[in-house]
Amino acid sequence: MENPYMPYPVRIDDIEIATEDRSLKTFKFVFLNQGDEEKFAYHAGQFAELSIPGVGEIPIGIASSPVEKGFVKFTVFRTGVVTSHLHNMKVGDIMGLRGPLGNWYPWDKLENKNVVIIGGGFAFTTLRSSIVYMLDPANRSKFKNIDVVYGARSPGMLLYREELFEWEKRDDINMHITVDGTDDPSWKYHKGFVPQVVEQNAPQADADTYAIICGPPIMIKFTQPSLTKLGYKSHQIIMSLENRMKCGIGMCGRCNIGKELVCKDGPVFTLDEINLTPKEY
Amino acid sequence: MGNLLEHMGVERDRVHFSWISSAEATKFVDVVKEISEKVRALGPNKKFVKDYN
Amino acid sequence: MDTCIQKIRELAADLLERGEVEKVIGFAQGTIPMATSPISVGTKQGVDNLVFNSTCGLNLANFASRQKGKIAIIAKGCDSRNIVTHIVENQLQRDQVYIIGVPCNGMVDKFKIAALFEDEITGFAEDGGTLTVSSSLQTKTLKKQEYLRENCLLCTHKNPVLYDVLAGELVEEQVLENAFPDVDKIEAMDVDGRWQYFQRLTQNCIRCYACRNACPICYCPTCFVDEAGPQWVGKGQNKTDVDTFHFLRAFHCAGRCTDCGACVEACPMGINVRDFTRKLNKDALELFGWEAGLDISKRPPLDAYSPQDPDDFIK
Amino acid sequence: MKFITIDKKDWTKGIDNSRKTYQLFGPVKDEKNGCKITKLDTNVLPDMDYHESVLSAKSVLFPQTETILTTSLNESVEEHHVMKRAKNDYTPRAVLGIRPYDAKAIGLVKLNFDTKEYRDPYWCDAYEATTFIGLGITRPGPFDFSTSVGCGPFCEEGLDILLADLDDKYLAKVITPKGEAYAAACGFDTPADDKESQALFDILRKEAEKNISTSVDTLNLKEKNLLDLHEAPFWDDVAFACINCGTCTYVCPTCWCFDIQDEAKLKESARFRNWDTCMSPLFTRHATGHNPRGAKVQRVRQRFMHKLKYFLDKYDQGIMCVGCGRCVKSCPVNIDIRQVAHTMNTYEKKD
Repeated sequence: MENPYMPYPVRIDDIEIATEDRSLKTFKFVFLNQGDEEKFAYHAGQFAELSIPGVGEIPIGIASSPVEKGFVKFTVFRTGVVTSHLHNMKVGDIMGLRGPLGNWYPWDKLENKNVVIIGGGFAFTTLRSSIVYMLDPANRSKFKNIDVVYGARSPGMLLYREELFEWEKRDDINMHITVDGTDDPSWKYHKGFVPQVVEQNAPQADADTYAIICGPPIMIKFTQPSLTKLGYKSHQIIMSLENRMKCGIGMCGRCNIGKELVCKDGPVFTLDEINLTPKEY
Repeated sequence: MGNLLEHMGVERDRVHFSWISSAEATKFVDVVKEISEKVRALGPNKKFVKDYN
Repeated sequence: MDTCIQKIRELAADLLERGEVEKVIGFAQGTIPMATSPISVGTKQGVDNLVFNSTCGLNLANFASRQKGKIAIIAKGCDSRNIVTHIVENQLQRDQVYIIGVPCNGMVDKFKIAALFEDEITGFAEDGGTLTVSSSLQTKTLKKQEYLRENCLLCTHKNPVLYDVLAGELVEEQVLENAFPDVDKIEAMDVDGRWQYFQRLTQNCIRCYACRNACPICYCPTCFVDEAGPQWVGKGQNKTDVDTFHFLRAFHCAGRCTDCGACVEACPMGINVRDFTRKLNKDALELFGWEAGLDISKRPPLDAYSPQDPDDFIK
Repeated sequence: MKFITIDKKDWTKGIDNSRKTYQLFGPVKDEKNGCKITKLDTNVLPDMDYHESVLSAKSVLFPQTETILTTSLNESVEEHHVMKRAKNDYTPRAVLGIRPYDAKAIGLVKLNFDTKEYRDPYWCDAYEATTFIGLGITRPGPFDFSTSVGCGPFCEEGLDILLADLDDKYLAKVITPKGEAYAAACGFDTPADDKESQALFDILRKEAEKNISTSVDTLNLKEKNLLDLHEAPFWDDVAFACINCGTCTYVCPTCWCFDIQDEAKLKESARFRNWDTCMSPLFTRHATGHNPRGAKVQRVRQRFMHKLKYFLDKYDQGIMCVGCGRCVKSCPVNIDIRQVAHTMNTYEKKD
């Protein structure tokens, strides 16, 4: 990348409301310039800066999967200035995309392993990318059992609902979908918080099983003991962190946990690695 | 507020305070006219105007 | 040793020993000449670190609120006025703070003294009204009175206005013929002259916000310059943004500033930040007969309405 | 590498010659407050005798505010909303009279801006365009502890030319090809004997180093456990006086952290970067309001841990401090990095 601050120009190709409270939208971008898509080659677990000129940039996990071609997708929660502006943009608008940034889930290490994916709320984006990647016919045989625990506040707050229910029907992936609570009598999946569902449904750890966690700090904190109970060692627990970022390339200095920079050395760390750093995330 | 702006070098006639009831249409018109004239006399403001690039 | 420091240490030790307070907030000697550092002393042994001299120019009221438990605080005249302001503005309860009052003969202006030397100052000592300042090239004996900070020269509240105990004899307050000669000087300029004056004043500002953060009345949880949604002020070095910061901060100090000089003391670039607030202080006095931080039972003028409030600015 | 002498009578003329091909930066006396290292107007000479500058020379490569991208938001023009690199000037520039510690600091900052994965084009292009002409410090000030951090009053690291002030002339050690080019542009070409000159530099260096009266302890920092230091009980005391201003970070020649901001006016927008400070709570506050370093003590700890431990462990190039003493002098509450380093250096965890 010649100028790492220079975003690729992209056009908003589609906007989908992702949750019932409309606080999350999924944006589908296509690259304006030929060749940029190839330059933007990414792995599941990486993030990018969504860049709106005159407004600002936000680091967001890539929700589309490397096996999906022709576009990239991001699911964005409306919270600050940039995300609010983005939520008001229309299909056809031009903006920038800078990346891919950070490291990714250690796909080489995960080959021939059982993978347990644990996600909560709207941090499911890079996990969706990962699941689509693993389920791709070209890749599925590389992994052994795949388990997914995904929780949200209510059924309407689950991201990628249609895909979730499709995966649920498949027999090469074990889905454990949960919501904190619901009045819906037809709800046929779990009820309860992610840590409990993990404890009751995730497979016992053996040397060949790895867990990937991505979620709000509080969920990560409470899920760790559940995994430890199931026998997961700290090098088998892989987590994706988030911190305030600006440059995304390890230069602006704010996202560090100890000497590691979440934007460049992360966002993916094993619990082993995190245990060596101050818990400043 | 007017005092400090003036103290800092912003012309007094650029800032006006007025108490006009919603029923006082003529007063409103008069005040706006007066202000417009005064500000026009001062010319365009160059202070506290952001300029970049 | 200075009897005032002796007295401060005795009082602090006694308060801590009796359990009357959990901490004593005062000044410690700095690591370099003409520097002191705010310190919180929690044990009797620690009281020997407490000092008081002509370089205690920050305002300790800034360190008084948001402390747990009851604290004692060393307060010169201006610190005490800001403690009053904190009490009036509900940042502090009167019974949370035990005030060790220190009558003050003024703080020295470090920039004025530094300007006398070609190289850096390596030694500073004071004895009553005499200062002995040295650098590697020379030593000078100075009269303290001639090197006071501007705000100290114009101070009419050297004695604490509110205290539980005094650590020294009260001093005579000066009566000024004109309390605002500095403001008058600026007021005498024409409109563009004033604009140029303030443009030059802030030209070295690096927006470190030391002035704001040293200021005891700048305690907003989120300052307007830090607010992101909406963002009121640009964050760069554009002159308009720099001036907007200073100008609006001054407004927020209207009728509250005690002219303690902490902003000037803290500024690494030597900007006389007070030039902004002084005009407001003058207006507060002339329009409302108000000086901030004198009485815990009075509401500040911009916090209260009176039919007598001047209104000639409204047409 | 070669030595030349520059008669001070020729100084002004030589400098003026170089203005044809170089933009000059240097110390300029400020009416109020020491010196600034800034761009020199064509009629201004660098104030070579200055004894202090509140701000370091870092802004020559890393301005406090710098436009990085510009964009037109006007939908009627071609390529609207497509960001372009700002047109900054990277023609040759020379900094005159930079202090050796400031030059050394630029080398440390380079570790951040020029990495194997990414190259910051704004900083690196400015770096490549710049020639650093340093002046040895014959009388180090009382806050100078540069010798104890691998620098010193005649340290050559990062310099293209090192000057020694010999009253009526400068003796110049021309260290790099960039330095040679600059000397040539000035027309400074009176050769001096290599051996004698080097001997003179060595004497001057030793004499100057003798005058350095203060130091910082770093010897044990490397072997200290990072988490032990992080969780040590002394941080509350270190941080008590801190008012959370950005002075220490802004005056520091090695502090490189920055913020990126967008602004728009009418149909034009620009993206800037500004110096940022780890002392500000905003530095790390998430959009959700969660803040990993929300408390003052966490931020003060971050600054010193970064300089004295994280940097040391990460790059193995010493600590992130060149001993200029600016932060010691400018801190409104006199938090002294020498003391903090000492505390960290001697800390033993109690079980």
